[in-house]
Amino acid sequence: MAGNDEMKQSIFESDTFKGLLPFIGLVVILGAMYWLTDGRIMQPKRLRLLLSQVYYPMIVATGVFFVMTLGSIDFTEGSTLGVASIVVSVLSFHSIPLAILGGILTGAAIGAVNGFFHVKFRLQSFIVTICTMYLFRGVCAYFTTETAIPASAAIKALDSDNLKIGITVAVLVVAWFMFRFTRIGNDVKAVGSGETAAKFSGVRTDRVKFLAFVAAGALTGLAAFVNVIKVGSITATAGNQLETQILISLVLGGLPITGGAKVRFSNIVVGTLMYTVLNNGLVMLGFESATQQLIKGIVFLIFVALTIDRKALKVIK
Amino acid sequence: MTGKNILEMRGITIEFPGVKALDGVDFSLREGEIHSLLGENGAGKSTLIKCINGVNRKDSGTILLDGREINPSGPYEAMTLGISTVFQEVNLCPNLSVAENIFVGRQPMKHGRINWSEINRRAEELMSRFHLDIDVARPLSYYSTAVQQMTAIARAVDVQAKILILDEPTSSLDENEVQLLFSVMRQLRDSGMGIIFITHFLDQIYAVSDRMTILRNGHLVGTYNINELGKVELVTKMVGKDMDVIFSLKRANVPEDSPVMLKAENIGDGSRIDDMSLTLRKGELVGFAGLLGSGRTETAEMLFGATRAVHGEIFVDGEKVSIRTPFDAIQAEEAFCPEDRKRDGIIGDLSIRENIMLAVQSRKGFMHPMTRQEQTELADKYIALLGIATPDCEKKAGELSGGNQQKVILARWMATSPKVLILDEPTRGIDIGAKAEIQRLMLEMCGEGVSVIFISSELDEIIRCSNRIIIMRDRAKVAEVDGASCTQQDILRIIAEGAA
Amino acid sequence: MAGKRFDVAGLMQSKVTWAVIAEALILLVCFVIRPDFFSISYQPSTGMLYGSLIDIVNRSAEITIISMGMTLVIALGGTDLSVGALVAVAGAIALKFLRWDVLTYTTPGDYTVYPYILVIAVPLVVCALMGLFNGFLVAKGGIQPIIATLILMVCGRGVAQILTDGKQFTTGYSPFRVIGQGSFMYLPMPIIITVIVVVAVALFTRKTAFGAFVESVGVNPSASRLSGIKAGNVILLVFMITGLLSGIAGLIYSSRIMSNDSNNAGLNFEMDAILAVVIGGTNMAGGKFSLAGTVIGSLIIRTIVTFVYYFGIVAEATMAFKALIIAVVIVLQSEPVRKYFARRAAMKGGAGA
Amino acid sequence: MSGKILLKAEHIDKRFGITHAVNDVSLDVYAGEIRALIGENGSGKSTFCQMLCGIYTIGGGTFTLDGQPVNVRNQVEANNLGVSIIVQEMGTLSGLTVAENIFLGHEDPFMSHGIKNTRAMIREAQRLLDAYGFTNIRAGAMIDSYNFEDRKLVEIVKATYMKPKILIVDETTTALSQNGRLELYKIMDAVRADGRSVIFISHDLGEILTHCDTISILRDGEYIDTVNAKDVDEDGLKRLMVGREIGSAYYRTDYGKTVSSEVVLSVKGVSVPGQIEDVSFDLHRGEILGFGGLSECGMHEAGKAVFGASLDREGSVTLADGTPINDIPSAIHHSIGYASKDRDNESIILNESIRNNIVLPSLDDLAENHILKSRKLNNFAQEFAEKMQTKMQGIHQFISDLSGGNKQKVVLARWLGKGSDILVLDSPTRGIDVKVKQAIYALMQELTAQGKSIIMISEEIPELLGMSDRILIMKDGRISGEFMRSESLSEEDLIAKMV
Repeated sequence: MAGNDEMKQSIFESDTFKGLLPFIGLVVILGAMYWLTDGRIMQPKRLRLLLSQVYYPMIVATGVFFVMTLGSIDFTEGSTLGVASIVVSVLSFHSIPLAILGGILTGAAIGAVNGFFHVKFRLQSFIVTICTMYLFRGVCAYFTTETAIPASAAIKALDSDNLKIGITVAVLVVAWFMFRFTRIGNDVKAVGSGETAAKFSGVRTDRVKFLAFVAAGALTGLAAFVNVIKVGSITATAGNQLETQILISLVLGGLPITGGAKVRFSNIVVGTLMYTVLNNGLVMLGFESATQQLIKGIVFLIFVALTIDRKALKVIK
Repeated sequence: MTGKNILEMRGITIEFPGVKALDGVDFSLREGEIHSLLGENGAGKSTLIKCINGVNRKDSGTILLDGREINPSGPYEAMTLGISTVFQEVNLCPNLSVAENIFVGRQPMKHGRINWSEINRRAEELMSRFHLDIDVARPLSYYSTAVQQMTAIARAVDVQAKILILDEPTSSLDENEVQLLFSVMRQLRDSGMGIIFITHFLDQIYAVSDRMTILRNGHLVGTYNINELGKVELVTKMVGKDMDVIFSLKRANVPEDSPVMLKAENIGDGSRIDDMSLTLRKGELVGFAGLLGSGRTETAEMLFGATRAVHGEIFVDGEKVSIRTPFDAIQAEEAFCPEDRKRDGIIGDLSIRENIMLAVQSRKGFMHPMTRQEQTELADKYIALLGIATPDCEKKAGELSGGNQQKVILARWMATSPKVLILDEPTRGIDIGAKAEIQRLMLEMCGEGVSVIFISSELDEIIRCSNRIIIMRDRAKVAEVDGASCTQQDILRIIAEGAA
Repeated sequence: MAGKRFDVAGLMQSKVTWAVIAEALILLVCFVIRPDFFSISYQPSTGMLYGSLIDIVNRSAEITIISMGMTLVIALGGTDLSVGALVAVAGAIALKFLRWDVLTYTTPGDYTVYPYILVIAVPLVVCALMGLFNGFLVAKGGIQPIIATLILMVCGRGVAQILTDGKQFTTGYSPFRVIGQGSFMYLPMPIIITVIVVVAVALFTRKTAFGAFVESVGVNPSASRLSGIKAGNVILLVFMITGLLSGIAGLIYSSRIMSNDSNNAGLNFEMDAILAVVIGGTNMAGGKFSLAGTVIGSLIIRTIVTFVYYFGIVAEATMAFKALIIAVVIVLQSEPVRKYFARRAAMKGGAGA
Repeated sequence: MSGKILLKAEHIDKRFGITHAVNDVSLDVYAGEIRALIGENGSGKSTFCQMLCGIYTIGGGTFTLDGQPVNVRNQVEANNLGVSIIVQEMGTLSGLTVAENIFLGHEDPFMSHGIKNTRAMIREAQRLLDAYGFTNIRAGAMIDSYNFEDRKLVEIVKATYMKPKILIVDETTTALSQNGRLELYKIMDAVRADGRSVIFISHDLGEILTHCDTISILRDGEYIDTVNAKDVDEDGLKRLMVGREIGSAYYRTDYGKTVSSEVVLSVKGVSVPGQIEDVSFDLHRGEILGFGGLSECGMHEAGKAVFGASLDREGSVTLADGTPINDIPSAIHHSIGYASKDRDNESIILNESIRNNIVLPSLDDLAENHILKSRKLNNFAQEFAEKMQTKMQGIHQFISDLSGGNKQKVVLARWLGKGSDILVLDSPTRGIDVKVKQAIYALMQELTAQGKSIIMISEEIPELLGMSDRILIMKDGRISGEFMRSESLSEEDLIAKMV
């Protein structure tokens, strides 16, 4: 029965095609941008600029990837980044390693708050993270409204592509390894695909969920460090709308919003790259921000229409 | 045995907030008989007992003891009237001696002091009547539950009870102890005492009692002599569902000239089913047999528009209808209970009322709402008609048992008074009682002229109910056999090997 | 005796009860700190009643109106992230129609370029259509609501800016001012509009079978379809209603500032509306919804904000403070907590009996 | 038998597209025997015979008849070599007379100088028909004027009048009335008496057992076995045909098996508020312990309680060595497996691949230093999915595509893989069709034979009676009765304790 259906499915409906689509999309968008900008987007200088915008979203997206694989959602990245950046900046006057550690711990703590309320009180992650988003955005605003918080010169001096690439690649490799070669990846996917059944198969679901949120927070904290290196001082708008950007990136990368077995690790890389290229390309092409938004919306619509897994319509946990 | 009635209860009604625990129950107890009181949990046995011994006040009705009306206000008064009760949980003091327990509250006094020797002597005497040779001065907790039970009985006997009520006395006794208790009971009976005996064990009822009274949902089912009723009948009466109904179901009688109600010609969905034809006459029940995936469900779904038939024609009651969605099918007066009750049938978070009214309402369209009262009436009607076990129609449907959920879905469709009813595995995963009831309902509906398609994996129920059986295999109809004359083996063979 | 005991447990189980308790507690705290919080006075100059309570209801108008639609969307098991953007779109269109002449006249006066009816109708129609677009993506495209509406959330504000060439218009047209700043029967106009909207939505969902259909589709779409409900149409209609209501909220918002602000109008309204609905006791997973609960939820959110302003708590901390209190309310409403209290209530009731 | 091999088939093979209709079949037919050829539809028996008589070309291998190779292109050639067939479908040509049909391809004796002596032909045909006893058939009449049965009789005549060495009767009897059958049996007996042979194909096993000497069984195109009709009964044949039991015999048939007294799991005073109360029992090694009752009696919860999956559980569940089982991970770690009644939600992860469903509880065992290797997982999943004979496209197929029965097989494969010693199977055959049920029952027996213990919770009373060593009946959350396995146990006994 299943076999027959499969055969009758058009190629566009097949999982293989859908799995490839984000890659195709990335190539198409890169190609289009290359063509429209007469290759300017590939100039080393531009490319560096483009990459410099990729690092911290990609690190954040890696953490959120785990949360979304659970079928949950996290709206706190922006505010976490803001708060963690403040911590990093302040601590950077004392010691750089301490600053890094502080950032990660701050993020992890926020993630732990999310995870705790999500798990213990059985609240939807959606609601929990909206609340904490407001909360930490408020905290961030409180500290930064008067004046921007500067970071130490020492940390700004670290600004080099090599370091940022290094961190990003290290994060990706470690996360990929954990996702692919340890129980963690399997457990997270299992919870996303069917929580009760996973529980009955011996997965400690509550722990897995909690840890995923902590990981997301911790990685956002690390991203805050990268962010501080780049921007040097923290204003109230730090990390504004980051959550939406990450959500869109991951969905563009082909991550099913309901999580589960069909997630691919490549979703992170492809999605983030696609979003950044699109963003940069549109800026380079000189569109107004309004038009940029419109185009982004349309591209997003097309991708979603093509890639979405219609079988898995269900609520977000 | 045929002594006069010592206790007569007439029209006893007791209401608790929201429930009638007893509704007009008559009960009589003769001198020198053991009378079993039976019923499921919550049938009203304990309430009746508590009414006799005054724990519960009756709201109406009369209790006559030896012809005189009594109205005990509590167990103590009842005891003085000669009604003693031994409760399930023995209400004795484990730290007191056996003798003390027997006489507690009415110790024989001598010169203002308790006469211990008198107490022990009389206690020993009593116990020996029960062939129990024990040291009555020892604390009660020293002895087994059986002895404790006997002590309680002895206490009851010593107060010169005319009526002894034993509420589940045997549940914690072993086989020998039960026999001991029985012999005591018989002894007391022979001495003219009337004993009311409550137990869950059917064997024990047959072993010891003379008559039995059965209660169900607070109503009296009847009083019977012990040899009048077999075990299965007894169970049947207790649960109110006829276990025998399964064996006495009669398939619908379809007259030769009964008009064709549903006709499908060469329908197919373009992928799974190709070219399926069938006819269904008014009042006929057609069974679909076949393995899972043989196309039974797919055909049913097509007939109901749950999947769209890409070719072929469907006629309902002689008229060609275009069925593209379930909505169209409902307009054409079809109804469909899907296979996967949880996924496609019950709407768990909504109340029974809302679940039942849904199909009627969707046929009307949302701009013509039924009032709350209409909905409640509709729901209550079907709750009563189908015997859905629920306190009221506002209970969430998801909290019901499988059988009751199935009945709610059935009610949803019965409420639309369909011409054609398609039931896909309606009896799967529900217990025997409910199964029998659903089959009975199905056949009753046939009797009322509804045409039914019945899909099931249980061959015996298909054979039992169907007028005709369509056998499917590899997504096509391979045979159509007469329900009355085929056997399970025939069908199995066709399923396994294809049509001969 | 049994009945009463059940009621207590039942009430403890109900999220709406907790929402009411929370609102009452917040107001109580206000009263204790500043008894005049409750004073209402009549201001002859504006012909309106004036006071903190009036202000709370008045200022909650936009969120209350939007969250009526959001309640239905959530009852369907979805979310609508685009409402904030639609608020901006509605304002942009209204101001465009009022001030099409912006190139020739620079000072805003008491006039409108296009007939007032168009100023009101076109934004509403456009928002309803955008809602319909969301509904179409969900019902026909099979896209999860959160993603489907994310599209308009992302590009809705872009649309608003393109419509107004990225400019911010102001107007002085007095009939337009009435919507957000006028009064009727001593009450600010937004309150009147809110009441009308709430009553209309309540009547539409409860006096027809529409509410039941929404709940049914929300709980089990497949079973609903098989019961003959046209689930797709229900979804379309609900998203369209939400779009329309966002449009109304957008008109109120822009009338308050007599201007359009594509960047900030309706910012975070989607989050507030979702919170209002959830505090009001409607489950994110869909199913039973409570419009009354949603109204209270919306009031709670606004009360907190007013509280913060009123007592001069640092403005920057408003958001954090608001989040904190909402978090407490939501935690109180969470299943484990409610169960705990229900069990205690039942035990107490049992002991009493 | 006489011992002389009349027909020798060696490595006969035939493919139709991707279907391997006949797969390397070798068999010998002895002179003077009636050989039945049986198998399910599509088992290749007809194809085999039709190759022998030239209806199909031979795909591979050789037929040797009386030492002479047979490789014919059509039936006439086959007839000439002494092979004739009465086919399943209509074998007569309409538009011809009965006589013409009988002598089709063998008109030569009636030809003189290119002119057909019709009258002689009819006379000869009528003689044959009369000799066979089919006197009601007129040789000169058009074949179309006779019904299906009579035409079959004509075919019989046609196939046998010239005394073939091998007569193939392919599913002919279904078209014949009782009388016709008797005639056919007589003819078959006569062929045998003559020292020639019959290959007889039929679905009617009773007929085969009474009229055939030996029986060859084919299954899925493969040769399974040849048995003497005297040595087998219908059930035995069915088993051979389908490779598993069908019909009513799928439950256990043994009674009086003694169950080890070794307790592997003991449940003491377990209560779950509102669900079960004070449930205590012991599970013995190698035992199938059935749990029955009405749906709400608490038996399902009892299963969960054993698996540590109940919230608010009181009482204790301990293994033989005293290890307490209080939560799911410890249950799984200590070799308890659980298949839920709510298969789609609680047992399998619907939106996952078969592989990941199978490996999930065993991940810790499969990991080397916490690192998982894809190939190892694949092999593991493949092994157990195959062991359970799961019908799938591959282990990476999503489980949501499978049928209920195959989903359940995956669940069982998971616990087999985990090597669980105690299996709690809640409604294991719910919504599953007969064939898979059989497989599951067989597996349960196999597992208990290995010393594993099974708790089977079921709403189907026959299943409880058929499979359990011991049955506990629950009612209102308590255990209300216990029965040992016995033939005399009836449904009513159990029902009496349930209600």
